[in-house]
Amino acid sequence: VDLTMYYPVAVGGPVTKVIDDMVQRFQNENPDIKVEAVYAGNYTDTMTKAMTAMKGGQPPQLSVLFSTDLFTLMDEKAIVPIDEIPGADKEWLNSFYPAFMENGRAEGKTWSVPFQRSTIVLYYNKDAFKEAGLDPEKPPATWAEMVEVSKKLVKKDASGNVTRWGVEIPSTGYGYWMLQALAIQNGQKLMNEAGNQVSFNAPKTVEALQYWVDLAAKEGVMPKGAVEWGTLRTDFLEGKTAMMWHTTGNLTAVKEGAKFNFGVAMLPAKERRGSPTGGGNFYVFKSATPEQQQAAVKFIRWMTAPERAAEWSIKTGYVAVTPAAYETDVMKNYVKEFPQAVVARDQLEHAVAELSVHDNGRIYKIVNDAVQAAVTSTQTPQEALDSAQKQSERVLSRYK
Amino acid sequence: MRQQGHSVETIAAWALALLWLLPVAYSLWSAFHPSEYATRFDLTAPLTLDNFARAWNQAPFARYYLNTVTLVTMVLAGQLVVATLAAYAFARFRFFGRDVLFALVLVQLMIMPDVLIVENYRVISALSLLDTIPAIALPYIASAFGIFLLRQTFKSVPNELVEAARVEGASSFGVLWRVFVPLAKTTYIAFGLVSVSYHWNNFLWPLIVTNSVESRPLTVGLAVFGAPETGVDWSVITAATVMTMGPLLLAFLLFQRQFVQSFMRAGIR
Amino acid sequence: MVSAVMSAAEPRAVRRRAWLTNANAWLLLLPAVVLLATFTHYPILATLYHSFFSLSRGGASEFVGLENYTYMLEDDVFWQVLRNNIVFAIATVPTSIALALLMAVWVDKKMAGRSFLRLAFFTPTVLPMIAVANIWLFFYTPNYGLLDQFLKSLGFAGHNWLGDPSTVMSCLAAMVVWKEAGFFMIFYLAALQTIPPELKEAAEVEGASRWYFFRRVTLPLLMPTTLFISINALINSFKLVDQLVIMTKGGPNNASSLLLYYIYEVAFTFQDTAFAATLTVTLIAILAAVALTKFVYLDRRIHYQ
Amino acid sequence: MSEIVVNAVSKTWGGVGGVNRISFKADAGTLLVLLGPSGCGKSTTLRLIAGLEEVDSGTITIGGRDVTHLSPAQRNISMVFQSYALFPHLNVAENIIFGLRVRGVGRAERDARLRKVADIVGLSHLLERKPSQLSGGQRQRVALGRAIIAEAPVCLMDEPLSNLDAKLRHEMRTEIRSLQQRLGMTMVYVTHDQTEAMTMADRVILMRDGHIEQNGAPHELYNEPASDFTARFIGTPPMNIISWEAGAVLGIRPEHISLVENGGVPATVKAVEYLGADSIILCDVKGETVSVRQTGYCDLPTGAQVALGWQNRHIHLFDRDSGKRRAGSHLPHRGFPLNERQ
Amino acid sequence: MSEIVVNAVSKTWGGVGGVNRISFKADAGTLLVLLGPSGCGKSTTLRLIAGLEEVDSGTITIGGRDVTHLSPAQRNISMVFQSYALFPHLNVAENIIFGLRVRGVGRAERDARLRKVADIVGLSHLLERKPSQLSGGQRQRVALGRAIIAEAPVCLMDEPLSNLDAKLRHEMRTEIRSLQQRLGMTMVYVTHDQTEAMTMADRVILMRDGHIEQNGAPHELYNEPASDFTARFIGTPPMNIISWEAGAVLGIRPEHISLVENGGVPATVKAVEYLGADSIILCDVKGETVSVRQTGYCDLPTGAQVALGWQNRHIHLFDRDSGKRRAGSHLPHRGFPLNERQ
Ligand SMILES: Nc1ncnc2c1ncn2[C@@H]1O[C@H](COP(=O)(O)OP(=O)(O)OP(=O)(O)O)[C@@H](O)[C@H]1O
Ligand SMILES: Nc1ncnc2c1ncn2[C@@H]1O[C@H](COP(=O)(O)OP(=O)(O)OP(=O)(O)O)[C@@H](O)[C@H]1O
Ligand SMILES: [Mg+2]
Ligand SMILES: [Mg+2]
Repeated sequence: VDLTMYYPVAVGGPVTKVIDDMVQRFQNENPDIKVEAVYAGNYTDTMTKAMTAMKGGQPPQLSVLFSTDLFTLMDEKAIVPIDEIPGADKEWLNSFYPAFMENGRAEGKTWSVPFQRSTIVLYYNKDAFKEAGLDPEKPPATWAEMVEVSKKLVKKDASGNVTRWGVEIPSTGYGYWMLQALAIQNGQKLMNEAGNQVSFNAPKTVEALQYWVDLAAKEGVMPKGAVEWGTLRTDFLEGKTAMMWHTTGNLTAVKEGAKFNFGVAMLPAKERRGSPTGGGNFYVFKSATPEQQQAAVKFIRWMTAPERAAEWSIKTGYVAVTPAAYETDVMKNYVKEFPQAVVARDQLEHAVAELSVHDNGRIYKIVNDAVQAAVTSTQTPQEALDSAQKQSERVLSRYK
Repeated sequence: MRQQGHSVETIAAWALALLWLLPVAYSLWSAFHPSEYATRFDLTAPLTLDNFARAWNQAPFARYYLNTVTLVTMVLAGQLVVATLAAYAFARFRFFGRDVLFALVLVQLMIMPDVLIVENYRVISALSLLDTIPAIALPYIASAFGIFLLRQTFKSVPNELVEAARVEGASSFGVLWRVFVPLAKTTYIAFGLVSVSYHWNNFLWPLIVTNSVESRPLTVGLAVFGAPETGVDWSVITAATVMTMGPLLLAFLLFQRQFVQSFMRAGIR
Repeated sequence: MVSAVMSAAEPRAVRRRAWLTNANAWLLLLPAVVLLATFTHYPILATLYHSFFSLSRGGASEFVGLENYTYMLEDDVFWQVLRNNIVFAIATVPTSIALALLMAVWVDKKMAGRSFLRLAFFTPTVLPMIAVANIWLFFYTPNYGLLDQFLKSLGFAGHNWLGDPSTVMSCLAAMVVWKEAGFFMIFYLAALQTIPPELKEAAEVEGASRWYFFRRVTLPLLMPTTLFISINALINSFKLVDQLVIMTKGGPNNASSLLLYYIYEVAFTFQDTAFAATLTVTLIAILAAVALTKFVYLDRRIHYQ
Repeated sequence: MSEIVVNAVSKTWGGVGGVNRISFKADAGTLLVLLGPSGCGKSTTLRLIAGLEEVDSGTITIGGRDVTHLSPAQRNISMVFQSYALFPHLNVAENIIFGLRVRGVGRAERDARLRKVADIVGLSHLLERKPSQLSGGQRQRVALGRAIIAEAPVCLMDEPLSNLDAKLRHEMRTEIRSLQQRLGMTMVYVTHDQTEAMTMADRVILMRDGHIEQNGAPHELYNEPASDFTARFIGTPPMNIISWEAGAVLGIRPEHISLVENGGVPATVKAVEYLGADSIILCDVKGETVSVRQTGYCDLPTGAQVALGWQNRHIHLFDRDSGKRRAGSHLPHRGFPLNERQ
Repeated sequence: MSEIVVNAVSKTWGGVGGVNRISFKADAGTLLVLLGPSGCGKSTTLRLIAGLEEVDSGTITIGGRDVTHLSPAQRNISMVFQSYALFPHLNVAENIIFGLRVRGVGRAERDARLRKVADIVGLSHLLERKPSQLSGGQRQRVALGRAIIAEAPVCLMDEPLSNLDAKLRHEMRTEIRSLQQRLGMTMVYVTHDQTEAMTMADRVILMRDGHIEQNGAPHELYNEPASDFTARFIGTPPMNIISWEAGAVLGIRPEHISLVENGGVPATVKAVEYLGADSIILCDVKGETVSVRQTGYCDLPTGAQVALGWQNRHIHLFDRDSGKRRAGSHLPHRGFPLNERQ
């Protein structure tokens, strides 16, 4: 059986090599199944590719896509529920962290299986903390603390130009994700269960965005303008910022690249701690033949088995998707010497399902634009989010 | 007085030229030095091919090269044949509907396939060609620019030459093959250069119609490879960048005189 | 009487020859016609057709009249993108033309290192936009990018060039000017070389200065070339979007997005082909307007000569 | 064997231009010149013979065979074009054997014929050169070579010398003429240069506005011009045409006028052109300009008063309206026409 | 006032081409022709006078003022180029007043002068046209107009007629000559056409390989050529040059040879060229070709045996090696040279 799988990469490190390697091993163990794993860019690109290929009549049989693209894929009638495919039993489906399964369930069915899942964590430079006279073991736990600590971490050169920022929250690519994190912390959910209702201009959302904007505009601890998701890690590794919010999926890459001591912490709280989950799930496409669907499930099971989940987590930093993975020896050893690795998992208890609505790509774009409009001071947070709400409602009106 | 004006201009010209070369120079610098020198300039920095090796190993560049070369060859060969025949018809035949047809050809000069990505995607998919190299090539095979250029050239061939060939017994096709084609050599070269560099560099359309490594050309491969999300290090990205533009750049450096001249002589205007 | 003689004297041989000519010509044109029809004319018509339908997620399409157009007119992003594109055209077209002219004049002269200069100016045009975008992306990277490093060494503050809506457009425009100017230089160079040197000498005998000659003779004589280049540059500015994919994805907040890129997004990321068709119709209309201006203007020019 | 007969041939473009029912015959082995001012239809006639244009009506035969509707390739002719029509991408040898190659003549024969022809036209040492590396005269020879290698009995030439300078033109016309005679070709030669026509032709056809004005041997055209048009067209400087009594004009050639001591027509010198062997004196005679050719240097100043004389047998008379030569011309009945008018 | 003196001027490009220490003088108000074969340095000389090239050595004065190192604009000259150098984007009027505009001459004066000049060159009705809409002769007139409106006392012309057809050329040369005389300009006129030189010049300078071969009035060059080069360059057909006794060649013009009944040099007719007024008989005399001009039609067949005669006073003698005319020429001591050699 031949399978084609598209997958995205959104973090640093030789991720394609890891996947290729795992696929190779799977094929060695299952000589009757051939998997062609195609790296297709970031999440959006991969979704674009998969959709386009489907419209063009040559869809892949399975893909790793945003867990949140569920509604879109369902609307497109692109996928089949995993639990309807022979080989996907209840027991297996229940072995995953429930927080990760949230995004994969709808209409009483399980449509996808978590794979490269993450939460947002706070990376901080311990050496910088020391240098600023802060306790490197006490990362900020609240919004207020984060501002306070950041202010101390900002470093300027003789002519008053900033050489190190306090904190950076990326606003390109995944701005909606960061906004959601802030909103959760502020006690606001961004959408309903049915994925056809959003609350972007709720006062608490606006407040959350205002806080973010103020980090640059008022407090001067973050650079003005859009902060680039892709290069932020490099900024952090180069010491241009003392703290960053980023996906835990980057953990291994940061670990490899850091020439200083760094810590990983849960995101700070306002009303509560919190982070949306994030990342990609496995989907199986409807157009695949029954044999292919079964082979796909076989492959997914293999990929998410505890040993592989542990390996995957160690090699990237993504959260291993089953509790069982953390019980494996490799993982235990790894955590022992690198405790940062479990922060994201621990944060799961505060985690909330990621923003997932119909026409997800468009809504993400609308929110991202609003975030960027706000951080670049093109619009006030209120204006930006009002407009985002208006546009989103227009898009979502079709799904009510 | 006159002399001085000259030297001021010479200096200005040189300054601009150096500025113009700076990006390329920089990319070479960073590709050939270890990554810690990507942002630091130090003449004693050690040279290395390591970045190339890493880029080469991290993505199937060999395959991308093969794809791009295949693509460029396919496009050029197709364009030359199609444009030659069409240009010959336009330049030398009086036939029913000629002017209307020519106007319809010119439409493509303004509204190129690059703009019609949405519908062309449907067409290609209707032809079941998605994710193949012919899919990238097909919309460009009939090149209005090529037809236009060759028609101009063919029209400038003195009628006497055609008549001489006819008196000597050449058929219609003989005239095309023995007179027009050899005489349009410069135009063919110029057009070939434009076409090769255009399709070597083309991006958006190949990005849309290709999904797999088997059909992806270099540019798409590079974009996928160098996406900032992956945070691949600068030196490796520039190495990949240099690899992508290398053959073209090298060919241009070697043949720049011919390149520029055939451009000018073909009177692309 | 005369016509009677003519038609009688127009034997079958003549008519047969005319028929043969037609058949031959059409045969020669067949491949081009088929390909052009398939990939240019049919798509243009299909775009127009599809812009009157709405395509729901499930794949069913339904006639909606002008609804897509109303939606477009109400779409803030569309207006922003259109505005961006016009700004982009205004920022790149005149600058690259002026630079191209300057370069051509320099390179046309017997200047020290002439072929090196020519090489330097022309090199960017042979490079893939994707590669160029990668290189320039690094230039503009805040803090450790080349531009910021340079500014910092002069004591200026760094700037988030591509992250700031007020600078992102200029940055992209600068890059495009860098890439395109050398290409246009070649056309100017070719045109300059067709100006007979006697004109220069005649003007010299009459006492004209170099500047006077340039202004009153060279520039007017280059007008057709300038027109040609302007049209090309204008069209380019509407179809050149590769850099966005690499550098900004149209951001921040669509500040750098261009019409074609928006079409790409709508069609392939949002999978809304009906709306994409509507946007494409707008783009085609713009290009057609440019073309029309060109032909009307060119026709007049031909009468001059 | 290879005589050319053009019979009542017409060819126009939408009723304008071209030629109108022309008929003539070129005897086998002779050189026929088509002469006339620009636009009179010389090239059209030649191209009709070559088959490069289709006749509207009439017939053309070559060597007795009706070729009216045959293609150029089938007519068994060769042709030399005004600008030589050499293929710039081929060298001299390839240019010459172009037709043989097209017709699939074998390599050995091609080479043999090339060697012979290159010898005839004197290009044996230049066979490798491209046309752009040749002088005008050499190019002309290549074109000739290409025309004669076909061994076609008929050779057509359209102003083959007009791109050459005076000296070379003079040389080449001798060469072409002797080649034509040596090879016994039937040649139709187009020119607008009356000197060329006079010096080369066995027979000259003078054309005007698509019809034939006069058809005769060179000295016939010179000595008995059928019309004032012919009279003015043939001879340098052209014949003086002076208005005379009602309904007629009088023509007299500059070389037949002399300055006389007594008697003669009084005239004023307007200018003198010194040509070395002769001088041309432009005189004003009652408001009309009369040119007089005189041997040697003439130092008459502008404004000098002179008297002009000539012999009656040199006088031509033409009808004023039709321009036709008056029958039994040579002005019999009145002694000294201009004198008498005074 | 505006005489031009060129004194020992040299100009080469890396030692090749150009001119080598040439000196001559053009008197004010006269027309001086620079004549010579292609590449002999005519244009170079003219451009040196115009200041478009810088001299290597020597001096140039115009109207007594040393202009050797002045720019073209400062020399107060006007110039007509071979290709006319009209500005294609300007209409006739703008082309003509180009120089006035550059020099900031006021509108009223400009218009007045334009009107006058347009009248002189006969372009008043074409002032709005672009050069591309003009015929060759009209373009030529625009170039002339542009040259004379400057009212510069010196006008330089580089082969201004070579792009025109024969008839127009003939008209234009009369026109230019009369204009020059009317306006009293000093004119230096470059041509390679000896007819043009002979008919127009007050004085002809014949150049060869960068030096002056002969400087004299037209009839001097014709009647007393200083070398066999001059002898052959001036006159059509050119002078016959026949090898004679050791160290010398003998020259005799075709018009000075006649066919004689008895005595004379025996010769064989190779070809006859009929020119209407005259015929040129090409004869073979012991392997050398001698052309003979005869009045009227000559019907001698090829191969006919004739005898050639001439008068001693028409004979020129040149040194075989240097080509220089032998002092006291005209061959005094021996009666009938060719005869004697038999
Ligand atoms: N293809 C054509 N279409 C329309 N008119 C034509 C064409 N060819 C020739 N003519 C017209 O026919 C007339 C005769 O043209 P032709 O070329 O035979 O003249 P010509 O005697 O060769 O003149 P020239 O000495 O200038 O070559 C001219 O008035 C010309 O305009
Ligand atoms: N700019 C130059 N550089 C090098 N050599 C030159 C240049 N201009 C002229 N020459 C050489 O100087 C010689 C004289 O050239 P010039 O143009 O004066 O000849 P000419 O008598 O005008 O010839 P023609 O009748 O062909 O115009 C030629 O051998 C030419 O090659
Ligand atoms: Mg003709
Ligand atoms: Mg010259």
